[in-house]
Amino acid sequence: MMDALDIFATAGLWAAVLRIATPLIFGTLGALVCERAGVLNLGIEGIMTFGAMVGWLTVYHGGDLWLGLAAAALAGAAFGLLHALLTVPLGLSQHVTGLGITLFASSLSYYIFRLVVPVSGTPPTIEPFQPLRIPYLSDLPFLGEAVFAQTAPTYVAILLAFLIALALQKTPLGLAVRIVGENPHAAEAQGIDPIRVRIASVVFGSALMALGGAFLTLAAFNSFFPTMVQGRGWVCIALVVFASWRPERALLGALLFALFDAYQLRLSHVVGKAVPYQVFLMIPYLLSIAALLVMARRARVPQALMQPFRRGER
Amino acid sequence: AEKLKVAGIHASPVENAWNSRLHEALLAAAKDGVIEYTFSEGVSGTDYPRAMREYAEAGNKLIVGESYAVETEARQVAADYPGTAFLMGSSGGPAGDNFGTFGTWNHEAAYLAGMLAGPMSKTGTFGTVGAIPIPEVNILINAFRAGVKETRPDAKFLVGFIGTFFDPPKARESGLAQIDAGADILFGERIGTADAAKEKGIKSIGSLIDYTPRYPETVFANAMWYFRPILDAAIKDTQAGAKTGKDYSPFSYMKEGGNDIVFTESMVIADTIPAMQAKREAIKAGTFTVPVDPSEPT
Amino acid sequence: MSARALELNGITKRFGALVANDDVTLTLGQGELLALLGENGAGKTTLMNILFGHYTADSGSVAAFGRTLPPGKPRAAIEAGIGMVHQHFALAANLSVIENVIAGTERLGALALNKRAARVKLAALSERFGLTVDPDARVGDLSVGERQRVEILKSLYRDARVLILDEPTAVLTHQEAERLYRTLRGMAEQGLSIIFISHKLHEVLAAADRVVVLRGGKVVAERKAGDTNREELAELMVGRRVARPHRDAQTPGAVALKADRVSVMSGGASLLSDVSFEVRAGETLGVIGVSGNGQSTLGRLVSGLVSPSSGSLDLFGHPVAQFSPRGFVEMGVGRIPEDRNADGAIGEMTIWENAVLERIGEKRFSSGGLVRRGPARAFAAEIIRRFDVRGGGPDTATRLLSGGNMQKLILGRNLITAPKILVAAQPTRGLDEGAVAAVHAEILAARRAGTAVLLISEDLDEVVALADRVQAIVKGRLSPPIPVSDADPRRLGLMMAGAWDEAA
Amino acid sequence: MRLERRAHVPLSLAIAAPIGAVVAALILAGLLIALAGVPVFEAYRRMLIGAFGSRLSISETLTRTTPLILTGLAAAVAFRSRVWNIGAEGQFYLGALATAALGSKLGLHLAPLVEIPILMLAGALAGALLLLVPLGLRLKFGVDEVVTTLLLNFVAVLFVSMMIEGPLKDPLAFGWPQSVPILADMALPKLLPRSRLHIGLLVAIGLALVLYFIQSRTRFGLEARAAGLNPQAARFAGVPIGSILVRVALISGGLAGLAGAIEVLGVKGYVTTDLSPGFGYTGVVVAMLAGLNPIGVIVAALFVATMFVGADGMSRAMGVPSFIADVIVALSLLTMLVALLLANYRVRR
Ligand SMILES: Nc1ncnc2c1ncn2[C@@H]1O[C@H](COP(=O)(O)OP(=O)(O)OP(=O)(O)O)[C@@H](O)[C@H]1O
Ligand SMILES: Nc1ncnc2c1ncn2[C@@H]1O[C@H](COP(=O)(O)OP(=O)(O)OP(=O)(O)O)[C@@H](O)[C@H]1O
Ligand SMILES: [Mg+2]
Ligand SMILES: [Mg+2]
Repeated sequence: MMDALDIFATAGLWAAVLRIATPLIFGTLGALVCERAGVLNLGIEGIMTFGAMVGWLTVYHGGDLWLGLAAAALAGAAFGLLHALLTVPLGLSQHVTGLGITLFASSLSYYIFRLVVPVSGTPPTIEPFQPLRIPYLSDLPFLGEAVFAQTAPTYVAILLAFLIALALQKTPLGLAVRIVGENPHAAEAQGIDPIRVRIASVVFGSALMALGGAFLTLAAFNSFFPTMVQGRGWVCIALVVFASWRPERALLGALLFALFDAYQLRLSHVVGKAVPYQVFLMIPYLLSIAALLVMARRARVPQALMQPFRRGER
Repeated sequence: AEKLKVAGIHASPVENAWNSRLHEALLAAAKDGVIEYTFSEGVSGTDYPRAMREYAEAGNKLIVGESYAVETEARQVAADYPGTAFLMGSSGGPAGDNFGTFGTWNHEAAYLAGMLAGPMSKTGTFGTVGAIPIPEVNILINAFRAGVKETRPDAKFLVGFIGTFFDPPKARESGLAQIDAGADILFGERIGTADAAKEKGIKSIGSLIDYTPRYPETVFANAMWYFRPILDAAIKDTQAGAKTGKDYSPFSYMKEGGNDIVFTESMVIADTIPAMQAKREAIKAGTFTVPVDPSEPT
Repeated sequence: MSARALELNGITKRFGALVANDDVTLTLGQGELLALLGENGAGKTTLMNILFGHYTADSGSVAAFGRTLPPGKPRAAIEAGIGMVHQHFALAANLSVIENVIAGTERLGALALNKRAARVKLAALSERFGLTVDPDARVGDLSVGERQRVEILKSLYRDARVLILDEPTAVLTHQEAERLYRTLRGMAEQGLSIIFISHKLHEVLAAADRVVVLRGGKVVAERKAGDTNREELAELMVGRRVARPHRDAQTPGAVALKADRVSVMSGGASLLSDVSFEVRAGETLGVIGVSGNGQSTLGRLVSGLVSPSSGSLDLFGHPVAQFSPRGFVEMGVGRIPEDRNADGAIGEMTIWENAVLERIGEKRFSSGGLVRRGPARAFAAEIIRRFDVRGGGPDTATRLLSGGNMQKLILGRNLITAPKILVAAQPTRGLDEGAVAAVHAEILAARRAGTAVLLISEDLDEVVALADRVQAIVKGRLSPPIPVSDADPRRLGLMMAGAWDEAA
Repeated sequence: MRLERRAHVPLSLAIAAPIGAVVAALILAGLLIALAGVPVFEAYRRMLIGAFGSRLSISETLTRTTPLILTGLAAAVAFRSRVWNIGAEGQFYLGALATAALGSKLGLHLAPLVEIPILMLAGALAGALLLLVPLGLRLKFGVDEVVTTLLLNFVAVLFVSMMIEGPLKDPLAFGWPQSVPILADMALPKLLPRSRLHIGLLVAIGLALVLYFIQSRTRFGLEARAAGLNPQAARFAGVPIGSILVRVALISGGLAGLAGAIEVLGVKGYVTTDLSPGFGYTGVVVAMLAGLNPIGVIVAALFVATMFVGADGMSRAMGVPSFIADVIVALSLLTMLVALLLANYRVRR
């Protein structure tokens, strides 16, 4: 039998980490993009659920897996648009609207799923994404199995983290998003329309969230069922904070969280129940709160987060 | 005879393996013209007692479901509606005249599956993924282990509990974790386990339902559980006006047709089949009793 | 006349029932330096916001260099060569200078920001107009003057040919202001057309080519800077000759308020250092200073909101042990906060609630934890009557009051109880001349009744009119007092610049 | 398009807006019901029956209303002072756990008349303490409480899970993760025999009235409102913001904790991790629907409970997926938010 430390030497652990992290990476990046533009999107849990449902349904009805992802992204974008319209031009309180969107999107996805998929004895399944073998890399001794035996969306998620980090720092659009999140009045004075930028960011971010959900039904598993997102959306909200609103750190945070989860699953085989598994699951939340504590002092929070911008009002 | 009005209340969606066994048996009974069946699913603990009361008030004579999460309240409801029979999957015992219970006893089939599995493993390590360490789950896993031990005395076992009844991705992750830890045969008390086995190209065993059609290359045996005998017994008692406040679990026994093994001959080691079949007959004949061990496997 | 840079035609803008701009027509010639004048609330900022596209006018049109601008599109204004420096800075504190400058200047679809080229251009502009600032500094770390420069650079960077500055000197020292006007002059000579807004008439007369006066949203006059004077402009702004009341000589009584070497620290920064002063009953001490030098902190200190980190503050000869707003109110300190919207009143609450909030602990307004609404309403009604608060009764939401009336409410709730000490911070900020006269009369009446008044104000005329003695606050330090009879503009200017010895 | 705040909201609009919102939500949900191939009006009729058609349904609706009033009040009280307590769910669970632990055979063993109030207080205290953490972080370090209260929900539920699988696990529950049960005589008296309806409902309604009185008549109510509306001005006026907000948090967290306590004492008897079908989150919905008014909270809680129980019954009767109940509540919230905005603002161009 191995001991608690040997677990880290198994390639399976690291493969699991990447797999568990993927929906979190998508979701966290999505929430992060919204928040960098100044909009808190607590609709994430519902949007992920809806994405999981739509993505799965598309494939179940004969669609290609990539089409399933696209459909999920589109559905996420639609809910993002709803959240954005309510919170940006109308300026409704972001957290309450977000909770409403979560309630709405998740109950609606269960409802639609039940209407469209007839009740059957066992959950209907689809053929999910298979691990994508990358020439040479996948044949590497340890790394091949640990890192390069993932499904395509996992690679996409990791790539996205870096792309979004680059885009935020290095492109005019990214700068526009940041300035809107810091001070929409400053943005407006520079000829940037804060309302449009916010709406676009929320729509884009929500599409990413939905991709995170779709990963659950199209890659991590092969069927949809109610409550399957299991609070992952809230974890993402925590991770954004933990990452101090930086995409590359969001990636790191998601991986760290996944490591806790994957390790915890394996640890129980080794040491039994010495440490309650709940402790591991709590750590990411507590770490995020601790991170907030440090962050609040440094004022790295997007300054206009949760502040509605109404044109011509002061 | 007049059709009996029966309601099913499923705490999980009816896709959940366990619920699907009840659901299918009830649907079949309805198709046979014995009962009239209505149901609701995904009923949370908070809503469950209300659903029971509603169905009782709507004139259902037999209400089938599960009281695991609402043992106290469910018995209270039954006491409030003496004219309705309740047949509940439960870890506790029956109560009053009208609160009957049953356990999910497919441990006999699991024992047989274990016998087939024993020699198939290269590593000698067997994983099991369970929901929560409650007696029914424990009995099942322990019976499987006992079956393995019979053909593979040096076997090592891993066990994972996912802490919930329906979270296939989590069951899958747990299965993968066990494979990482050396298991090359998985006993999947929970749906999702076989997905892990399939992904890693090892073999697995299903429980409750027949997983082989879904995972033809992976699942070589299933410890089937059939609800129909229990249901039929309860229907008979209800129609006869007899006391239904009793334990219907014995109708899960193999000799009653309540559980059995289903396996794919081409996937197992041929020499092991005769011994297993002999054991099966012994169980049916009552000459061999599969040990019932409700303690938490470690 | 030179070619037209801007033409505003028949601009009308309403906010609810209020007409902020009423059929305003205005032109700006190329290379011209135009001053826009008007009392607070005259609609100057609104007009500029319409011009820049922040607000959409209800009617009227804006044309730049002969081309009509689409309404409500700042981007179009920017593209037409208009740059605006806002009354309240529009900067993102967490971004760097260069990021603030180049945001929105490049195509949003572009794949990369061209920071290197931007840096070169910014350096050239800084050089040419003498506006130096570190392009990589975080804006939040800059001083007010530096932020002002960033604001101007933002416009210049976009090749603005028309520059609008809304009260650019409000936060600058006299020297900084003079430097700014020199820069603006230079810019105008290089062909830029400039509109600036200011309340400081001497600046206007010195810097502008032409002056346009707005009153009640209408253009009421237009003058060449050389053809007018302060008195005329003041009268044009208010619409009538306003006589401010005069202070009578009076012998002060005992020391009511005394600060002895008080320092206030916050987050490692020293906001006040070694501040000493005293105010006697029946006397007014004026504290002048440019904003950002600690006036706010001083006001907050004597309002019981912040406590000293060293030194002591005596009220009626006893050092204050516990600094709390209610404690100060109970000891008879009336407090007029400088920012009436932020500190003075809660818009969503009724007038009576605002009237009694700071003394809700008194027996007459609450007992046993319950609010006594009757007496509270009566108190509010009394304030409304005696201080002529117009626009509603005790149960009206306070936000519905105009700024001046809100100020009267705040003044009233302090003066109606005959305070022994009155702390008045910028008491007439945001008031029209009529209201200013009324407030001055009330403050003088309180002094006459034996109240010790601490007047903190940026308005030199106000200080000269009300105070017996004057001290200046500069970088958190207080100058020695001088009698107001010795205060002439030059001397006050030197004091405010920190040159106390020269002023003495 | 621009929104401009109305100086006065006409009474007719103030009444019409919420009604319009509910109607709009029902119409939208009607489309979804129609998708299920079910006659919409019949479905709504069934929903009404499901909620009010029998002694059972009325008692069930009111049973469901009880915790929602309390969590609704918890949100309303906090939101009115701009304390964004999204953590009622976690506070609910801690309240429930404290009550179950102290009320069980491991606990106090006092006379029921003495112990039941103590148990309620203990539940309230547990909830209150949980909210004090994020509030303290906000007051001391300026950490925004929206995210911290949200995150603490998960910590709280995991903690409860840990306890009921650990030291507080019921040894007689056949391995099921549930807490030790309260002693039988600690159960709250029923309001109706043969039903789940218990006197907790009266406690909740009573507290709503008390809270209404506190908010509208007391000095604390006035100061708490001032602190919420404009903390800076309130501080200038000498309102001790810190201690006021601490008291607000104690009340808010306490109410949410009490909701958990009452659910244990009145209905369930022990704690599981599915004790609450999102009562804490739904409390936010209730509070918003009520416009943060305590009396309104009673009505809004009744409305939400009606929708849940009614739609649940309707789904059984008509074969519409039961998830429609949540859909209707969510739609009501969203339409209500918009309606309230439109009542307070005027749309211009
Ligand atoms: N967004 C707005 N909503 C409602 N009223 C407004 C708005 N903006 C300005 N006002 C009102 O319009 C009037 C003109 O305001 P404006 O800011 O243009 O005055 P101003 O001349 O710039 O004054 P100041 O010298 O104080 O800057 C004021 O009464 C002001 O309260
Ligand atoms: N909490 C603080 N921490 C650090 N610096 C501060 C703090 N508060 C104020 N300052 C700085 O200290 C100086 C004096 O502040 P204070 O607010 O008293 O000045 P002021 O004259 O009222 O200025 P203003 O009119 O701009 O508010 C300013 O430069 C201000 O930016
Ligand atoms: Mg202005
Ligand atoms: Mg200040």
